[in-house]
Formats: sequence, C-alpha cells, structure tokens
Amino acid sequence: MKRVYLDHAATTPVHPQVLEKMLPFFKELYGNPSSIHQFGREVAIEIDKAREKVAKGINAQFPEEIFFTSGGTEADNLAIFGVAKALKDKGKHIITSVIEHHAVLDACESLEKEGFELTKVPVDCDGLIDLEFLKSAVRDDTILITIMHANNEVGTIQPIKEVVKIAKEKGVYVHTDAVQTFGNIPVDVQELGVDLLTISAHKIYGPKGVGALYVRKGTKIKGISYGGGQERKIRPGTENVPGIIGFGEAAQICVETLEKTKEMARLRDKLIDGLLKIEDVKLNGHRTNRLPGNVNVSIEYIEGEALLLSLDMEGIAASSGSACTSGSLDPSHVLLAMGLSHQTAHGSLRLTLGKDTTEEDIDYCLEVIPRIVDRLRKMSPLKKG
Amino acid sequence: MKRVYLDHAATTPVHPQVLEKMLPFFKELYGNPSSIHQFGREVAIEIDKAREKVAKGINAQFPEEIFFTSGGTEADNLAIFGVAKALKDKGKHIITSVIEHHAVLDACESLEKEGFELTKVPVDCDGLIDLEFLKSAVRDDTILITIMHANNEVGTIQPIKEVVKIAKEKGVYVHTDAVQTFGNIPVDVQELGVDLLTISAHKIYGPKGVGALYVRKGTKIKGISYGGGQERKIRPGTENVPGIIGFGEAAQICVETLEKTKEMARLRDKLIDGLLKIEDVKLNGHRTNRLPGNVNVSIEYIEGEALLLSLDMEGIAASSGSACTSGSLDPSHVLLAMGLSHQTAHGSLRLTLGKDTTEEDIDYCLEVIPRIVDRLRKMSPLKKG
Amino acid sequence: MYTEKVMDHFRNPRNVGEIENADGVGEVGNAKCGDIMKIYLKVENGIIQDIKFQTFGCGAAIATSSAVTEMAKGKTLDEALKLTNKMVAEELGGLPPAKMHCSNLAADALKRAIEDYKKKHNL
Amino acid sequence: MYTEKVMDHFRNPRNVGEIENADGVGEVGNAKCGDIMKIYLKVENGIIQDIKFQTFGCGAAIATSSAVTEMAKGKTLDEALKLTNKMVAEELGGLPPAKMHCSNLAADALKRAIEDYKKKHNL
Ligand SMILES: Cc1ncc(COP(=O)(O)O)c(C=O)c1O
Ligand SMILES: Cc1ncc(COP(=O)(O)O)c(C=O)c1O
Ligand code: FES
Ligand code: FES
Repeated sequence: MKRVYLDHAATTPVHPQVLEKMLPFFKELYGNPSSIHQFGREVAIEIDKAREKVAKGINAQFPEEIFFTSGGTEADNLAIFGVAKALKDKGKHIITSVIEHHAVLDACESLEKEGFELTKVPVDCDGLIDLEFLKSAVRDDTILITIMHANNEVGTIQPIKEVVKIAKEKGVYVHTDAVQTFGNIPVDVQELGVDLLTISAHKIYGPKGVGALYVRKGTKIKGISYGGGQERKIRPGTENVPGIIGFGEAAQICVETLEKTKEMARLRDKLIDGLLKIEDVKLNGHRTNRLPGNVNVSIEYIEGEALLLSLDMEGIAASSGSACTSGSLDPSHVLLAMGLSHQTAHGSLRLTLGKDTTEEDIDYCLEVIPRIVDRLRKMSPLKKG
Repeated sequence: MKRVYLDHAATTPVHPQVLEKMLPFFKELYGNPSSIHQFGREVAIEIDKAREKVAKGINAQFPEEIFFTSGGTEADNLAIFGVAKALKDKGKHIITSVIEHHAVLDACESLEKEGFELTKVPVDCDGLIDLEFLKSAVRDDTILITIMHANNEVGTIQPIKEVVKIAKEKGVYVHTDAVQTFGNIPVDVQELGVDLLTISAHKIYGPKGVGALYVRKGTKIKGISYGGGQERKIRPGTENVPGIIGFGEAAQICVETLEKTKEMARLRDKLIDGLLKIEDVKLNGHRTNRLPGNVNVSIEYIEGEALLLSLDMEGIAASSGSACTSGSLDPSHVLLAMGLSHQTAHGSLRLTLGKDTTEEDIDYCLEVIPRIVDRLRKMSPLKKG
Repeated sequence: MYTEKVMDHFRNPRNVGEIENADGVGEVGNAKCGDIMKIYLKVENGIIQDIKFQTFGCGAAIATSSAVTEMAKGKTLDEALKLTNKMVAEELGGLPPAKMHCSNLAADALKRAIEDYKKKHNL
Repeated sequence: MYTEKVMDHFRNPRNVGEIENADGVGEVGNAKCGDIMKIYLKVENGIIQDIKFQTFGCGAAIATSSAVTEMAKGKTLDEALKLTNKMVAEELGGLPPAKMHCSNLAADALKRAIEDYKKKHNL
C-alpha cells in the first residue's frame, strides 16, 4: 500500500546525515562529558560544537545562550517557570495567548494557581493575536510575555517582532515557542528580538528527546530542576549526548536547506485549493501568513477521528483537532479560540508537509480525501447524503 | 596507547544489541506514538513493549508503574517534587540522607526553602545510614523518605528493606535512587518494598538521555511539568522513542547478565587489595556490602585531579571526589559526611569496573597507579618523598 | 488501539443510512465529546425487521453503531431493549479505556428508537 | 580544558623538590580548595640561582608552580617580585575560568619566599 506521511508537525524522520553523525556517540565516544579524562573531554568538545551549530542556526550571539533540554516541552516549561522563579519579586503578571501549545498554556495556568496573574491574549478568526489587546494588557508588574512564533495546528505565524516592540517599551521579557517555525521559516533571535526561544530537534529531522532553550545573555532565569552542574546548572542531568550531536547537525542542515520550503509552500497551496473544492470545507488559519507545510481544514458533518482512521486505511497519515483524538473532552482549544463551533472544530483535518513530500503525494490525497469525505458524510446524521 | 575505561559509574558504552534495537526508530519507525495513524501506532506498541521490559527488569507488577523520563536526575526530581506536590496538605516533612546524589539532595533542599522541613540521616564511616536515627526522625507529618540504594561514589549498599520497614509502620512513602544498583545487584521493587524508584539507562549500557521512575500503583504523585498527555500526564513531551526502546533492551540484557557481576566483584577485590598495598592508602566505603564494580580509595598527600590527569596520560579513565574536579569549593560531600578530612577527601580516587573489564585492565592499573602516586608524592609538600 | 473487529465494523459498517417513514427513530448526543447518533427502526409483529444508523462520531462510535444494529436486527423489541453498552463493547472484542464512553451512544440510541416506536403505538 | 603548555608543565614539571638549607621558603594554602604550595629559594648576589617547588593540588596548581619557578629562575629578587598571577597564567596560554584561582598559589608562594629571604637578611 502507498504510504503518505503528512504529519510532519507531529514529528519528522531523522535525516540520514544526522543519524550518521550520531552513531559514533553510542558505542565509541561514550564518555560522560563531565568527566575530566580523555573519554569525557573528547565528548565535551563535540557537545560544544553542536551548541555552536544550534546557536548559529537561530543566529544567537553566543553558544552559551543555548541550553539543551529533553525537548520542546521541557524548554517551554523551563522558560516560563525559570523566569517566574527569577523575577517573582519583581512582579507576578504573565501574558500569553489563547492558542499556545499546552506546554506553555498549562505551565502558565499552573503559575496562576500559585498566585501569579495571567492574561491570555485572544486571536482573530485567522488565528492572529490581537496586538492592541496585548498593548493594553502589559502592566508594571508584567515579567514575561510568551507568544508562540507559529501555531502547530493552524500554522498561523505571529507578529513576534511587534510583540517584542510592545514588550521592550516596558522592559518585559519575551519568550517565543519556535518549535514549529525553526527549519520552516527563518528564525533569527536578533531579528525577532526575543529574550527566550524554544526549539525541538524532532521537528527538524533530528532525534526525539532533545530540544533547547535560547536565553539571551543577561536574561534572568533560574533552573527548575536539581542535580549536577550540567548546562551551567540551569538544566542538570547527564547530557543526551547522541541527541545533542544530532540536534546540532539537524539545525545546520535545516537552515542550509530552508530553500526547499518554497516548493513545500507551492504543494501546500495546491492541496488547500484542492480541498476547498469539496463542498462545505473551510480553511483554518491565515491564508498566506502561514507555515509553508501546514494545511488545516474543517470538513463539515464529519468527525475528525473517523476521518483519520479512514485516511489511515488508505495509507495517509494526518492529524485532527477533534475531541475524539485528543483525550480531552473538548476539541482543539486553538480552533475554538478562533471562533469555530464545537461541531466544526470536531471535523478538522491537519495535513502537514515535509521536505520530501512530493507532488504525487498531494495528488494522491486529492484523489482519496473527497472519496472518504463523501463516504463518511453518507453516514452522518447531520448531512443528507 | 592502551586505554582502560574504569569510570562505569559515570556512564557506560551502549551495548551493541541495544543500539541495533534502536536503529530502526530514527529513520523508519519515526512516527509520534501519540498519533493515531499507522506510523504512530506501530511506535506506540514498541514503547509499550519497552515499558514491559523495564517493569520486568525491576519486577514491577504493572507496566503502567513505569514513567519514562529524560534520565536519573529528572526521575529523582519527579519523585521528590511530585510526591511533595501531591501530599503537601498531608505533611511537609521529608527525610533523606547526607550522602545522596545532588539530584536528590538539592531537590530536597530546595523544598526546604519553600517551607518544607528536611531531616538528613547521617552515615557511619563506611557510608551506611544510621537506621536508629532514621527511626527517631520519622514524624506524623513525614510524607517521604528518600534514601539511595547504593552510593555512586563509595559504592556502599544501603539497607533499603529496613528503611521500608520503618516507613511502613508510619505509612510513609519510600523512594530510592537505584541508578547505581540496577544491573549491578538485584533490584526488585517487591523485595525492597519501595513506593518509588529511580533508574537511568546510560548506567546500564543503554543510551544517555533516558531514565524512568517506578511509581507503585496507588501511590499519590503529581506531574511537575506541563504539556501533552504523554506518560499519563505525569511526564509530558514527545517521547525519546529510540532512547526508550534502547532502555527496554538494556534493562532486559542487564538483568539477564547479572551473573557477570560476580567476576566484576572478584576483579574489584583484586584491585582494592593491590591498591591497599601502597603506603597510606585507605579504602572508602564498606568492604563487602558494596557495589561489585566500585573501588574508592583515599591516597594521602596527593590531590585527586592531578592523579586523574596523570592516570589519563597513561590511558586510564577514572574519577575523584576532589574539590578540584567538582566545580564546587569543597571536596565530595559524601566523603566529608563519612568523616574524612578535607585533605584526605581531596586525594580520593574512584575506579568503577564494567562488565567488560578484564584482569589485564586491573593488572595494568596496579602497575601504573603506584608509579604515579610515587611521582606525585615526590612533588607534595605534605609528604617527604 | 482498536481491535480487528472494531476496524472491520468501521471499514464495512452494517446498516448505514436512513429509513424513510421509520416506525421509530432515536437520537442521542454524547455530552462528553459532542458526537451524535441516530437510529431508525422498521418493526413488524414486535420484531425489528430493519434497522439503520447515522453517526457523527469517532471510529468507536461508528463501529458500535454498526454492531448494535447488527445485534438488534431480527430481535423482538423486548429482547433488543436488553442490549447494553457493555454487550456491544464485548461484541467488538473490547474498546480502549478512553473510548468506553463512545459505546454509550449505541445502546442508548437504540433504546430511544424503541421508546419512540412504543410511544407512537401507545405500547 | 587545559592548554598544551599546561599539560607540558604538568607532565614534565620543572624544578620539583626541596632545597635543603634554602635561603628563603614560602608556603601558601588555597582557601578555595585546600590546596598547598611551597617554594624554596637559593639566592646569590640578589639573584635567584636556584628555585624548587612542592605542590599538593590540581593540574593547574602543579603547572603554574612549575611555570613560576621557570620564570623566576635567574631573575633578581626585585624582578621576580613583579611576577603576577596573571603573567603566570598567560605564560601557560591561559587557564580555564574555573581554574583561574589556582594560579594565585604560584605567584603568592614566590612572593612569600622572597619576603622570607628578605626578612632573614634584614632587607
Ligand atoms: C508549538 C509546539 N510547542 C511545543 C511542542 C513540544 O515539543 P516536544 O514534543 O519536543 O516536547 C510542540 C510539539 O509537540 C509544538 O508543536
Ligand atoms: C546515584 C545517582 N543518581 C542520579 C544520577 C543522575 O542520573 P542521570 O545522569 O541519568 O541524570 C546519577 C548519575 O549521574 C547517580 O549516580
Ligand atoms: S463518540 Fe466521541 S470520542 Fe467516541
Ligand atoms: S589549586 Fe585547587 S583547584 Fe586548582
């Protein structure tokens, strides 16, 4: 059976060159980078090289501004709790948006329970944050604004530079979750002006289980876990050495091959146009200001999980914001925040392209999906078949 | 040059069979286990198998009692902060020992700053905890006792069963850090009776960057980070899939090959006996009740880092509790807690054997070390050469 | 993960559709997830002669709908009323724990359809 | 990580040992880490003719001891007094940040030894 993977926002395969680079670090270069002997030192040097590559990938000024973590989730948590811990005497107000990843949103909400105040900036129907609202929300005791660079579900890219402009006037730190943007659009911490930024290796053809938090030099942050002196005590624990090495390589490659996303965007547009030809299908997210690989549509009268299972039977791997797939009782908080009804959000389909997605893959989708939609709609009590 | 790796307590090389098992999960089986499509499901199944293997390795009753983390450090932090968070309304007193790994000790001390009370059980000159002290320390508001299974520096194995007996009388949870024991001596959660137990893959010939916390069914614990629904929300973030797969395999192998530690213990004893023949050398840790691979001696009049560098020049990789290697200003808190003077602690040398350590390796050490000690002592102002 | 039986019912759902001028119709919504199921009955001499369903819902919802219609067909109304959510789940070889609530739709919709029939016929 | 020069001094330390009936002896302890260094001088016509050291300390401590003795040998006492910790570290091609404190031992011990000589000779 043909298998078409269109869930690159969930995770990506490891690039062959990345794996190649990692391999010696399992059986041969296995030393603990904290050790002072040769076995350790030779590894410590390679970790530093990987740190430099990641730093360069996001145009950080100093490699020491990169702190490796176990993934995007941990980096988000570290940014939020770490800044809150460092600045809690300065203020206890944090601003985020309604469409953040749960790694940000739930972390912020847990601080709220501990006595912090939280303001969530709303979004418009395209998923763009309300900058005017943000401007009015900043207070004297605001210590952090955390707004994602682009949304993982609907692909809308946020105006982070504008966020930074608003924040800088009041001397407030800005963190952005760039997990979905790095490797897909330029991510440049100087250009963006953010103080903290999250990235994750497995979204850029690197290994799962490693991510990084960029912390601009001079930014006040405290570690949130305890142990050895690794990552300058901000993130203790024996380093995931092969993971970090792979991350360095993946960061370098994804920046070097950023050109490929142009073709991705062309295929994305073809897929969007094709899907919109189906009756009662609507695009979610901004039409142009969107990740080059992201397609997200709502297909009325049918439910996401049933759609995914049907696609899966035809070899197409996709994702949905349906409640039935989320384990929670409500469909995607992102789609609801954008004003979709429960039912419409329920019937959402996300197809995310990768660097190896072909025209053939897209054509296959455009052949299969209308057929499946038709079949499921015939079963639906909401729509006369 | 001959290279002899005797720092297995710091980390171990990945077993070839473990790497073999991991390899398909980078480029081929790369799905996100949370995805409901085929790419995701096939990986989710393998994660469950790995969970079963780890569970079996420590004789846990249910695979769901295993929560994968990014390493031993995170598992220790999760145990301590997770239980404290879940039980803070029941009580705010925690008991640990003076010789814990910093992942435990510093986590406990940070709780102390947040208003918890902490009691640290002292140890005797062999590094064994004072059970009588522990007995008197348990209070009505004690919620957790965390005492390591065996110490990473001096190798002394603690009487965890006795700890559990004391705790159970008062209904107090027991956590043990078994990072150094798993794979080296039997680790059986039923036999030990503990409620929580930490293990780490890279100490058992598995990959770096993955560990696990065992949580006995029914034990109250809360997650300490926020994000997706992974690990039943106790530990969110996309799973380190290849790491977890490798951990499962390593856990299985290390239990199957536990016999090999007998030969390790014989070589350990040979090394200890040989080193004790050098003038003014003393063994640290318990003579018999000790990890099969651990040798730790204090060599008077010389300093640890200089010793390590000299050994390294001869190809021998070792470790020390010297202040000069620790980045902190004091030598090992473990050695000091056992009553060593600053100066004696400063001159400590740890050699930790692995499953592939040979008689030849030990003979080489016994030839090289006396020579180096002699040379360094000639430079020392403390000892007439 | 779904059992092979669930997937079979999902792939080839039995009795999909609508019965025009049905003798009884039952509709339920799942408060938990917003899914909806509708069941149509054709009854003769107290026996379910024909039964059809329409479902807006997940894979488990579709499979349980399909299964319940298969189980009910040919049964007397009273026999059919005894079908429980648990029996439907068992018929399918079980459902994942997170999906047990989906099976509630099926038996409940059937029950409503039978009640609707009884009410219309003053039984 | 240590520079090649540090490792060279560590591997082949110059002027190790003790001078019997030394003209000046200086000893310092590093409060930070408990390390100890001792320097012995043989002085003729105000010039350091011979110098030896003993060190209980890390690699950096041994290398800086060795380097400082090499730098001081043949110098007049006043020239030798001008040697600073920084100069010793530079001579070694630098030290890792965490090891800068180790270099303090070397110049300090030399200074003490010279002071000891001066005191003994009422200079
Ligand atoms: C926007 C965003 N933030 C954070 C994460 C979490 O990253 P990770 O899976 O590496 O923990 C993801 C992906 O799951 C994401 O899409
Ligand atoms: C006893 C003990 N606990 C915890 C750890 C930390 O484990 P990890 O390095 O996997 O974070 C170690 C090893 O460094 C250890 O020896
Ligand atoms: S019926 Fe909605 S999740 Fe199954
Ligand atoms: S002199 Fe003690 S650390 Fe260098």
